[in-house]
Amino acid sequence: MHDIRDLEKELKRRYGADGIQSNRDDLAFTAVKPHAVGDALAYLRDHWRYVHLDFITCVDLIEEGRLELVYMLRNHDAKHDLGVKTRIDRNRPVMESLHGHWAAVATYQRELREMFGIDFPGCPRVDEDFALEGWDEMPPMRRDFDTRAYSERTYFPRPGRTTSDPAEHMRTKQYPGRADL
Amino acid sequence: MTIGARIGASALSIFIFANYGFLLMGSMARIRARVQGRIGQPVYQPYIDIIKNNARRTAVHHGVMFYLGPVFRLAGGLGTFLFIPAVLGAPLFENFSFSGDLLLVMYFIFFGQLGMALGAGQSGHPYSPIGVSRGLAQMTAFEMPFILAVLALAVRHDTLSITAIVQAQQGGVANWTLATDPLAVVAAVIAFLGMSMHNPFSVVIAPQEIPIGPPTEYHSNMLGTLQTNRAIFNAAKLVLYVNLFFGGASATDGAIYRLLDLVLPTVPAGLGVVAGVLTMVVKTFLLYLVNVVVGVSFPRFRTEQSIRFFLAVPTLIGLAGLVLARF
Amino acid sequence: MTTKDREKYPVHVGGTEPFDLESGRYMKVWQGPQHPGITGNMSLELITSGDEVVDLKTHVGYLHRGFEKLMERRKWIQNFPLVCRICVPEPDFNEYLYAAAVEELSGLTVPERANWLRAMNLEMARLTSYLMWLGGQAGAFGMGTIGQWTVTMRDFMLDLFEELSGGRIYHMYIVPGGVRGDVPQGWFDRVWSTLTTVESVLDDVELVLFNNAVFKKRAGGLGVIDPDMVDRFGITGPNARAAGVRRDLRIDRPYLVYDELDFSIVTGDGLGVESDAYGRTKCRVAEMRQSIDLIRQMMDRMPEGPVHEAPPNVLHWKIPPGETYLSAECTRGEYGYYVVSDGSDKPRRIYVRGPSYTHAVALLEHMGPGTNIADTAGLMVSLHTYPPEIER
Amino acid sequence: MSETKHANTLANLDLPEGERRYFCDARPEAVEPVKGIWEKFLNWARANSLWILGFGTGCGAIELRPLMTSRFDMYRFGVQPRPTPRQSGLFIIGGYASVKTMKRIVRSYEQMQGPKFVLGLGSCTVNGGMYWDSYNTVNRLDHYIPVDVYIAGCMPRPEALLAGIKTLQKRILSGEAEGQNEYARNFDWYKANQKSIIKDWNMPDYNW
Repeated sequence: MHDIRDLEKELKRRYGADGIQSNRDDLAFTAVKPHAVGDALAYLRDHWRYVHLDFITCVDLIEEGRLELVYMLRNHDAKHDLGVKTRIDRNRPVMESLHGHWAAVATYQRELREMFGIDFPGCPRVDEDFALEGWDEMPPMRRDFDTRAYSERTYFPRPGRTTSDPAEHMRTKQYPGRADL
Repeated sequence: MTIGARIGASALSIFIFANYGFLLMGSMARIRARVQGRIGQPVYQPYIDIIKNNARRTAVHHGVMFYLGPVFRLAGGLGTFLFIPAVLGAPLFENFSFSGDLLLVMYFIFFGQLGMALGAGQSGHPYSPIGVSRGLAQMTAFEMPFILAVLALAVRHDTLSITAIVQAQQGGVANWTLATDPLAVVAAVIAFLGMSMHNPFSVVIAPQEIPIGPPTEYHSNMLGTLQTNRAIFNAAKLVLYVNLFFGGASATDGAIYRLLDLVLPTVPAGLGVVAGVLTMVVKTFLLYLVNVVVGVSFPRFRTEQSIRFFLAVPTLIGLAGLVLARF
Repeated sequence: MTTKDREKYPVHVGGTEPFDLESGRYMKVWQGPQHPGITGNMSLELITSGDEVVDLKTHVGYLHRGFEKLMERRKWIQNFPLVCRICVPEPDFNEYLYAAAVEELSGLTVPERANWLRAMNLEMARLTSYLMWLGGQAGAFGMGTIGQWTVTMRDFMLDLFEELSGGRIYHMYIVPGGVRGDVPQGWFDRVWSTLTTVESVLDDVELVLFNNAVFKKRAGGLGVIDPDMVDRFGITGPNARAAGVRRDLRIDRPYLVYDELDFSIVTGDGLGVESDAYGRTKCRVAEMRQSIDLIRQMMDRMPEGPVHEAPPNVLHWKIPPGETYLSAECTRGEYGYYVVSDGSDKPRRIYVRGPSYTHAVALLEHMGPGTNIADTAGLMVSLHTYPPEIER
Repeated sequence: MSETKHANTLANLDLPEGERRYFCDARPEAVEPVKGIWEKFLNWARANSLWILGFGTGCGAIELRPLMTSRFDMYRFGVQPRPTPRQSGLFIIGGYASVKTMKRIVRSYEQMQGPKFVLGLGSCTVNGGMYWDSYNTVNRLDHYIPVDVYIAGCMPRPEALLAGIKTLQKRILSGEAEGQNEYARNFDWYKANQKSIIKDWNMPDYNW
């Protein structure tokens, strides 16, 4: 029996989760502390049939100096998705490696290591190149990495490309004198 | 016939049948394309490919054996052809056939692949030894039914001379090996599928499962040599098969000759030779067509699968054919 | 192959190489990226012992374009030409998921007819992608004829897409608020006749493929997926259904108009096949016929009405803060978009979840050892992996 | 190898002793075409027997399949795919080239035997196209390998591909398609560009 309220109570009692926000009736998010993520995921997988790991990703909260990891789980029977979030320090990003939970976790952690610079000690092949090769800049998916500047600095941009702001173009060229633009 | 004239005649016949082999490759590519719903490349495309490959400006050196591989292959092809009488009763096309040429031909058929294996091995590319091991393993497998069929022939006609075997098959379809030893023919034709490396026995040169076998590193003029050999070798194998199992071609007999005999009061010798060549062309074309049609309609066996296949069904058929031929 | 067979092979620990390549018992072979038997542009690092693969590592990233980074610095509407580039064989799923996520976050409503057209577009994309895949699966075993036939049929489907949206490969037909335009005059009739042609070719393909002893020998018993592997490896889509797991997002969690359509889940045991490459091929061909049937149903019951709800001025379009995750059943499995908005006119974070992410890396690295080196291409194609959705 | 090397020495010296002999330590040299009718004839053969390297470097590869099938049958023009770079003479760069792929493109291109031709497919090979500001895709292909023909568009139709192949054939017939010699003459410039983006250069500078 899958009752979202019972689940919320259990998560609060066991792992100090701060509530469950339901976006849709089949999608909800909760947040726990980093050290509790592994146990919480295992608990959800074994006791609440959240057996399927959709993905692991990260959102760079640069304003708060945090990295927010999102573990999206799916319960096929209850037709419910639950996203477990946790926030880690952006300057020293270290997270517990959960490669034992699901087989694909190691791959996700390799990608996060490369794209966000999060370290997962003990994760197999975590230090190998995943998508990039010989990358020596800051992790590219960080918010403060300027991909355009890097591209123009590195890849010999062909002259002649003019990029114009479409709003400006509409205001001046297409509909001159329109107030709402 | 002096040895000089003989050499000249053989050179001429090699030239003729090499061109025939090229055109055969081109036309078969077109037939394959038709099965796939395409128009396909021009018939003369093999010529252009060979010119281009020989006109490449650079080539890579991998060692002496690497260069000798295609040479061995070409030697195998030429040797195979040189000891097969192409048209019976035509001195121009009887090449160097002698009383024991069947054994020599069967040696030459596999001589080229061994040389190729050595050359490909020295190229150092990991794909080459994979293809070589597959190729040699398969070769030993499809040798078995082929040799059994040939033994059946030798026992039946009590000779090892191709000329004599062809001679014995003259005078109508009833005398062909196809009619006298059908089981041996079946075994031999299945072996021919493997010998000519069409599907389902083409894992050696498969593009998908590890490209593309032994010739991975061969390029430029070496590849051109290999292509030339392919034309000659195909023609030689086809001629051998038609000679052994499908009545061969004769300058003084055969359907076309009879047709000429009806319309003309007396058939001149030259015209008879032309009739013999035409008979050979028709028969080889049909035989090769069977291969190609089978090839386009099957996936590939893996190496061990094809070896199991060859050592099971065709070998038993060949044994049965041998027994029938003896008793 | 089952878990028990694996025990005779060394295991990876921290990526250290357990095979002594100097011993002469093993040979390292790279299959790809420059290889005809590879899907897209990825590479497999094979360690072979004789003719048998004893270790397989997937290497991706050859197609990494940094989509998610590029989306963060483009306006919401500017991302629409971008998302479809993530998945070349069937870009429409990206278009739909991104549009649906934007609509959910911005509260934009979609007209009824637009939903039907979207679902029809997705099914046509599914059929097109399957046609491409079928050729690849047969070609991986060396049967190029099937590929020639099916890719031609795919071309006919692409003609319909082109007439509808103006693009052969990248359609950009599904936009926020509906679809970009109504169907042309007499388009449904042409779709109908094309589907008939495709069906006739499918008959030929089934005749040639499934009655073919060699194909049965090659594909049978190759890459068996046990049902208990499904959850551990996150297997979705036909790979899971062929293993007998009844999971199809179109039925479990109906999106668009799938709850009004009449169809059922295609599973391997339903077809009476094993969960190997042969069974997966059969399942996918059955799903092709199913989506042909679905397209016909939708064309019959297509309602009239507007097809597009105009969003506010898209150049200043600010999406209210929020986050959502939407998933759809694409050809290879569960395709998902996780979209985060911080209230600005650009997305804060977009994560694209492709089914090949687990199929091509974790699952393939698990199933690789023990197969014949000549079967690696067939195994990979039978999982229907597609690299760009792994690295994006 | 992050440290910069002198452009006129080959990186084989940096290889371990055992591996040096595997690779060529000579620079590529321009092969002057023989003048006259003979070269015209050879060019005719080269133009009518283009073998494509079977390397789908980008999403443009998806339009090569229709090109091989019955709708746009490229075999009619003597164009056919080859699985190994040694035997193929035409390299179709199917769209954007990420840095990781660029490394393989360079290796495959250098393994091809001359005369060899490169056909840039899609706008992303011209100026980056849709990924002009991406941190991982090159903007101008012709800074890394010589390109004979560009085909603009995203994605270019098979007809455009056929037109590009016909254009390439015209260039070959007129003797303009000398990309190999161009690469050999400006070897240092190309190498410098390649090394400026390929950070971990762990291969010889010129590997046959």
